[in-house]
Amino acid sequence: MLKYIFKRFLWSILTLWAVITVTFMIMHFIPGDPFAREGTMPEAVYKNLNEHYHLDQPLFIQYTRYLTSLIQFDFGPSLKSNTMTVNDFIKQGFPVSLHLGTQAILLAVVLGMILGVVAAYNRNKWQDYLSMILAIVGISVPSFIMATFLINFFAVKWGIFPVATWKSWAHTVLPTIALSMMPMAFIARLMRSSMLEVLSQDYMITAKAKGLKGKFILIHYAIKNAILPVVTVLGILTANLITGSFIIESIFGIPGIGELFVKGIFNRDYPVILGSTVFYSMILIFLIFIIDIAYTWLDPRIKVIGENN
Amino acid sequence: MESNVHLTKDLFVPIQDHLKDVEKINSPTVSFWRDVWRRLKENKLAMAGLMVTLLLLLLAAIGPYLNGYSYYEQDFTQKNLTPNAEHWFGTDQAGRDIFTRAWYGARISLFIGFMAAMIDFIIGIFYGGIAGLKGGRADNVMMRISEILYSIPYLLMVILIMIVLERGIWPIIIAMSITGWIPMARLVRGQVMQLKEQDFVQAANAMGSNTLWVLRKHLVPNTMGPILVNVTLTVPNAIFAEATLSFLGLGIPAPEASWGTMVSDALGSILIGNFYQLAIPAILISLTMFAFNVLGDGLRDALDPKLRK
Amino acid sequence: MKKLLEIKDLKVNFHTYLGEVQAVRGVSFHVNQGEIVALVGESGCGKSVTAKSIMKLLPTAFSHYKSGEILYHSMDLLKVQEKEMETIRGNEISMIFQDPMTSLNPTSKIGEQIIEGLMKHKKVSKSEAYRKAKELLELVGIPQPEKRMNQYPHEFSGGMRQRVVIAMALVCEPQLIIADEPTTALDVTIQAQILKLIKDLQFKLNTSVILITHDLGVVAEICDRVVVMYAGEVVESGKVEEIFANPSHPYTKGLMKSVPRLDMSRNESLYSIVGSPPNLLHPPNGCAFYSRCEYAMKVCQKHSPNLMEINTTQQTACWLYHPMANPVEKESMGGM
Amino acid sequence: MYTLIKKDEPFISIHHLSKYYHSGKGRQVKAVNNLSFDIYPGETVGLVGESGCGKSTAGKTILRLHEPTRGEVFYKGRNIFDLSRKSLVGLRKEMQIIFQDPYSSLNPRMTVEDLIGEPLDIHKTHKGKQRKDRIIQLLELVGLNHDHLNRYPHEFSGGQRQRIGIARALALNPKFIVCDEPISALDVSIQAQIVNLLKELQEKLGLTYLFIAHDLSMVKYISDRILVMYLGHMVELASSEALCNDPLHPYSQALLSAVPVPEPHSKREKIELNGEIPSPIDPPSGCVFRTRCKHAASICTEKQPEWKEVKKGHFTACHLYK
Amino acid sequence: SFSGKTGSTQSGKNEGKKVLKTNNSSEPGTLHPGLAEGTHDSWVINHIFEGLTTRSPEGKTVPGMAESWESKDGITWIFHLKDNVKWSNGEPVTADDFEYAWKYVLNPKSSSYYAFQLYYLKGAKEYNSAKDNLKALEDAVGVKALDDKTLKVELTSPVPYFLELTSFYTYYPVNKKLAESNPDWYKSADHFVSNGPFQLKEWKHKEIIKLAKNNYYYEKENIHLDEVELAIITDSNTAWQMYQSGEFNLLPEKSLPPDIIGKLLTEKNPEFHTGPYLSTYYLDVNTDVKPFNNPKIRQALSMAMDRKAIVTNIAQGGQPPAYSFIPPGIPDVSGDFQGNTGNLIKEDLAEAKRLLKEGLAEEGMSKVPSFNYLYNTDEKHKAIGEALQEMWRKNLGIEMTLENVEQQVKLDRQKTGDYVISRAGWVGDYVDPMTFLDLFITGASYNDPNWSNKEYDTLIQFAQTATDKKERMNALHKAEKILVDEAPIIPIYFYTKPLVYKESITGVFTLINDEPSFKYADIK
Ligand SMILES: Nc1ncnc2c1ncn2[C@@H]1O[C@H](COP(=O)(O)OP(=O)(O)OP(=O)(O)O)[C@@H](O)[C@H]1O
Ligand SMILES: Nc1ncnc2c1ncn2[C@@H]1O[C@H](COP(=O)(O)OP(=O)(O)OP(=O)(O)O)[C@@H](O)[C@H]1O
Ligand SMILES: [Mg+2]
Ligand SMILES: [Mg+2]
Repeated sequence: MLKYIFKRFLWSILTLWAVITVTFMIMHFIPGDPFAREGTMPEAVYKNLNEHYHLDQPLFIQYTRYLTSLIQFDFGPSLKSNTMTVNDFIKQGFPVSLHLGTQAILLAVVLGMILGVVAAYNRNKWQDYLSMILAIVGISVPSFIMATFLINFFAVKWGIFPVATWKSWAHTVLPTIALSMMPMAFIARLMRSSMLEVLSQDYMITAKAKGLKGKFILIHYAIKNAILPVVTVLGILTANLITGSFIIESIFGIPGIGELFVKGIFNRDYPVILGSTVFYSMILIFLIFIIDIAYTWLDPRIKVIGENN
Repeated sequence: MESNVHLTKDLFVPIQDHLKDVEKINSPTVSFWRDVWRRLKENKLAMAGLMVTLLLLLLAAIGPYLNGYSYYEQDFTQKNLTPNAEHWFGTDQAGRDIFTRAWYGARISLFIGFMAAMIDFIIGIFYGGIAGLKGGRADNVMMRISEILYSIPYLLMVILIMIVLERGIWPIIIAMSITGWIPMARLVRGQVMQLKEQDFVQAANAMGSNTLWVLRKHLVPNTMGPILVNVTLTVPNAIFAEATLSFLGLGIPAPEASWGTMVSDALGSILIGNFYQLAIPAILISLTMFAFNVLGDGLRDALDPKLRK
Repeated sequence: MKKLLEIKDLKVNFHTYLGEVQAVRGVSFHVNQGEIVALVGESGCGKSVTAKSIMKLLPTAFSHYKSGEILYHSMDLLKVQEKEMETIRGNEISMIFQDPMTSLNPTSKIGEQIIEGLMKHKKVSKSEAYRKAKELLELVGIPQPEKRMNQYPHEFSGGMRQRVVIAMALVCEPQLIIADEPTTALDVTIQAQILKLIKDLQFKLNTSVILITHDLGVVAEICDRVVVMYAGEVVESGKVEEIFANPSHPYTKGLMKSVPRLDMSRNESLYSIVGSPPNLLHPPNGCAFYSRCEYAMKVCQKHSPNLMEINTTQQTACWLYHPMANPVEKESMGGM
Repeated sequence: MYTLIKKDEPFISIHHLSKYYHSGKGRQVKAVNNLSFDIYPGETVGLVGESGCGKSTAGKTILRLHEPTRGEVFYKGRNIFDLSRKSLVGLRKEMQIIFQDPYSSLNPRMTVEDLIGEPLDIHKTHKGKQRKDRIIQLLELVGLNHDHLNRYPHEFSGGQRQRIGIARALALNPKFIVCDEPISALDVSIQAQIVNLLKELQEKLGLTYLFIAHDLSMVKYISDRILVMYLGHMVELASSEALCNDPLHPYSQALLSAVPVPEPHSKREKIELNGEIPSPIDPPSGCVFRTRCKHAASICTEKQPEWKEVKKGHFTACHLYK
Repeated sequence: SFSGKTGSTQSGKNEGKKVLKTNNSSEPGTLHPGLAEGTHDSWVINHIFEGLTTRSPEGKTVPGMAESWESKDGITWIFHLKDNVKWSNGEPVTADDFEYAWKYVLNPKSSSYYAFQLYYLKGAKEYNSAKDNLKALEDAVGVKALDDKTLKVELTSPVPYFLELTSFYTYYPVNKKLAESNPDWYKSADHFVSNGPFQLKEWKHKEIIKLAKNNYYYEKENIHLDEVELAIITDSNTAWQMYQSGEFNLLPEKSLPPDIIGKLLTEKNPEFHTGPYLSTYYLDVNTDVKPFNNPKIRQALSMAMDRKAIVTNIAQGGQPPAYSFIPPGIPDVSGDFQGNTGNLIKEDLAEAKRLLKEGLAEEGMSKVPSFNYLYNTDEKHKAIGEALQEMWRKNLGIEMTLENVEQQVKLDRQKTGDYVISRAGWVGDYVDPMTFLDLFITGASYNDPNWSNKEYDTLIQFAQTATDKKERMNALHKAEKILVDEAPIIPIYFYTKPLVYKESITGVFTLINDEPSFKYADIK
């Protein structure tokens, strides 16, 4: 087990390194200068800025410099803020995104599973169609449209929830809904197909043949087994949700980290781009690891966790 | 069972030559795809999806010519008209006919969708096919590479690529394919790994076939089913992703319109009551997503080997 | 002997996208108390469907009982409500499935799977149930039952799992066990162990068993009576000795002769039945075996034969045994 | 053709063949261990053993569908594992295989014509009309006809499919065919069709078979000699008469007695085997069968029994026989 | 429900407090006046700091921290600070604080963007570009505290608008004692000290900035607001919806969707206010690209568009169409500079066609080849681009494609001349035509069209040093005419400064080149 964790850790480091390298290269390849401004900018000022952020140095030096500071968990300064470093951005924004993302993923999992189970249990009946229509609507509407609609009706027209910002729990409701639609729909569909798969298994008939009650079979046999594929996708879904969504956060004025890399790119704020990417990858890798462990715990068949798929 | 049929002695005469027809198959021959089609036809929702898809394709082809307006011509005296007899879907802020623009946009959106799916498909088949077929170390290395790419936030990759490539329809398609092929490759790999162990592939080996032959004759045709499903689901995802890019201002260059740019242009229109300007492209996107998704789901069910036999 | 179960003219159809599959087309047979009845026939002839019908385990969405009665202690199970059926399943009638690899819940411990039924039906305490489960596992020959109960199915070999499944079926001491090809997935040496086990249990507990198989060797070894099915119908039934000594239906006969015996010489040619069974989507009007039968007569093509008594215990559905049939035919057949 | 080969010279000679699979975590599945035997022209060698004992692996490795871990297989005096890719392709024409599962061994997307035509296409031996004629000829050989050319595998019954598989294997006029449990997936009434067909073809075409099965009665019926395997090891090899009437190895004895005979209440004495088959990942030390063997002694734990000829043409590996 | 409560705070009075709630759109990069570099920084900074001078609601430069000043030659200046000016922690504002702040900006290690705003000072540029010998160069910079209340400033040459510059944020003072003891003082609200009408109370990053009235401010009796809240909502649709639901009571232009501005303007909404803005929306034409090197072609383009249509249908903020380059609001010798200029451009289709034909003939071409129109990604810029594309296509038969890039890329490409026609905009740094016209002297770094005209250069040079106001303005008018006639740039419209606030709010004023100020605002 320890050896396995160590191996996984090494591989994670390698992945991170590759991610950094790829991002670093592309990032410096894109046109645009972080310090370009309208109007006159004297050479001296421009030089001072570049020097200050070490952008005047050869790319390779910048690269190694970045890697060294990263080892000390220092994501570097932001080129656009004299106040906050990338670490600060993450430290302040992540709890918010984490809160929102966790709520969204919980909502998505609970609703998605219910829809999926209902649909599978009533295959080809109206409940199935209704659930799947709901699920498909969920993934059919782009999140920015969904968010605009939610605000327009629930906040502006009917005044049930506040429009935006991040103050009280009521403020989290609309963004949570907007954010969870897509994963909810995804989970619902996944759950449906995996339920159908499980329902067709022999052990379901065995259970029935034992005279067990329908509800008992549903929980102990069907859901318990059907949940496994859902768990496998949970890692990447959660990573995506808790690292924030640019669109949702900017529409709802939420101070999370979702906008970090998008804004970072638009501003050519190199350390922010790299920092948020590395952070995302770290979260992703970590979560996938957690999920793997959870999986071995949920599915007794996967005893040896030494094997990667 | 006939207990009171009229039996006569002459019925009890032995016949012999009927045995030579014993290997005859009477039912008409059904190829795999015809079988799938028959099953698909049973699925009302999927058929509705297919109909909508075809209708969308048809309108994309002829829609822009139907009412005599062009997608780019502006007429400020006719701006922000609600749907009427002249302008069936109304006009936009610049007085352009939304009906014409919507179907012109359909072309672009659908083109992007299909092309992205196509590219994912081609790369996915090759990458996944080779990884699955070679197995062992090559597979390991290839999967690790895809894992690394997958650890980079999708949006980051897309935006970076978009910026490097400047604007246009192809850059969008390429940007979306840059990591879009990975799920496809994984799917193909899984399928190939499974098929590789099948006896008919081993039989082909025993006949002395080479890798290319196995790939062409056995692996590709047999992975087509799940791949087709995946393609059906990739098309709407690409359309969707394009809409997101438009929201970030990285969509198709004006005045060409895609549904994505139409939606993002009209996001503000909801505020001044021109609801239809947002609703029309939003509904078209959702409808497409919906149609493709139910069609994909239907195909998946129709292709499900468990329901066959 | 008392009839424990009697099936009368059972017809079961499946709705498929291709049309109605007539899986079971008028099956009648009975099981006496304490008797092992073999249900034999080739793949797809409706053995499992018949068995599942008794337990009412067919998927309700696309199967339906066209006609018939399943009398258990003279109660028609087809008319019993699902709620009541739950008290019969696993308790009075239980089932052993064909594939030990897939008929256990992979994410539940073996022990739990065994006691679930017991706790539901017999209202015993958990510790009591565990004690009973332990006893049973010992009975079916699983060493270290205490340790084994805490393991998951994947930690068991195929033979072990089949024993677990048998233990599960026995846990409520049912009156009737339906064993659907319990040994097909197992090796001969393991099969021998399992068969012995079933025989012993039936002997000890006086349970009735319906044993589904297509291995005539298995039938000969442990069964009392045989019901031969072909294309959704019963074509012959009788005592084991009778059927093996004197098969009456051409299909049964062919079946008997197509199996090589260990004492057979290499130069003897094997008998083989030509062709393959009919498609149950469009079953033929006449005798289902007509197209493969050497003795076919005109009547066979048009009319389906009823079961006819050959003697008090043996019945067959073949026109050759109709009084109008030429007795010479029968003779030549016997001599084959 | 086959008359050129001398009857008493081995047609295929297998020497110390072993095949281990890697199964993650550096573990090995010892599927086949030290297999050595000869196959003579025109004969049928039966290979029996319980599920997972390495029968298929042996069969496939002999055809070099798998690369062996150790050992050689000589065909026409040459070790087939030394052959170049090119000469291997040539070899494929002469050695073929028929699979157990008639469902998975035929590509469901191909018509019968393409299925049987596949070997012809790969080796480009027949084209156009010639190809079609050859396919029809093969179909008729296995009791099917040209009506079936354009049909797909799923339209056929198991027995018919298996015959398509046989026709495909015969397409290139092979001399040697590995039959990997060609009948186990079939119904009893259909099994005889296939066995009869195989026997008939052997006579007609002078084929040599390695016939794998776990049904001893069928193996005995079709084989000249029988090789019994247990957990990757050879345990006994003898003529089928000798093996069935006078099995030497305790495992063979148990196996024989476990075969159910279709004779009601036969008073045959059964040798009961206890326990389960051990895993080929860590097989028992010494004699692999000792964990289930009544006669197991301390030597069985310590030493692997030697492969020896106990009677003329009757080999076994057991410490009971000195 | 929740929003019901927020709805009740519409008037902006919270528990009797007067709170102005508005949106700053994006997180300030800094609140250090010397490091600030844009409106998202300066809007806040302008309310919490004050320079030597400040500007009255009428736009006049009036005493701020300084009580009086004198300069004989326009090169050396002496400022006398007011007695009662204090930092928000009660310490007095001293001349040292100014000297320290300005030198901090110029220190190359501070890497301040706007350091060049101080280049008028003697020795400033040298210090800012230095690599070593920093101490000596620092001492040589022309700013010195003579005593606590007297500041001496030396310039390189007389600058007519220098006094106005001292009200600009780069010239704001910084509390030296604090800054030296705590270099991170400006990074959070905890230790933040300022000298303006308000002080920083709370700074929740990317969420909200709260200002409170500064009780040490010398004019505190005229400051009526208790608090100012500047939220950070990027999306203007959202911001508007929050305004509607009462979560904001004032919104500047940036937080208003263009469609909303148009709507409010046309319905004459009483909450809607607009005024002139010292800024022009125009196009850069790359004069190095054939056939746009030919002035006739450029003129044709300029004549063949409908500026009114663009303004009323797209810009929608009541902007005046620009028929000249310099926006209104700059005083001339008498009257308004733009008013005196009048229309330099006449939209005339026939003439445009003629000019195009001639121009093409001169260049030996038969048709304008298809080219790209470059703009930075924005809904409005896009709509204007589309309109121009249509107008030129219809009127002149010119094929143009639109290319949108991000601001950073657009600027870069304009600098390197990698464009044909590009949209541009310029906000005057100070209220003088020069801030617009000196952009286009030969070789100037913001001369993106890369246009060069000797006469123009001479006129500007003359105006830069002319002391006679009349002659100077004359020269500037002439120069503007040359610029517009030659059309390396094509003006489209003059910006306005739309603003909405609830009717309960009074006293908000907007300077012509600045964001709205609520220094004197009040809530009824
Ligand atoms: N769920 C189902 N849907 C449709 N048809 C079915 C279903 N289950 C069984 N059938 C059909 O009913 C017929 C009888 O099937 P059944 O499973 O009873 O056969 P069997 O005798 O048990 O065969 P085997 O020996 O292969 O188990 C078959 O033709 C089969 O195709
Ligand atoms: N590709 C493989 N990788 C790893 N292990 C394998 C592989 N193929 C077979 N094995 C293992 O090798 C052993 C022998 O397998 P093989 O298929 O040869 O057995 P068999 O005797 O043919 O069994 P059956 O009667 O079930 O066909 C088994 O334990 C099996 O699990
Ligand atoms: Mg069955
Ligand atoms: Mg095998």
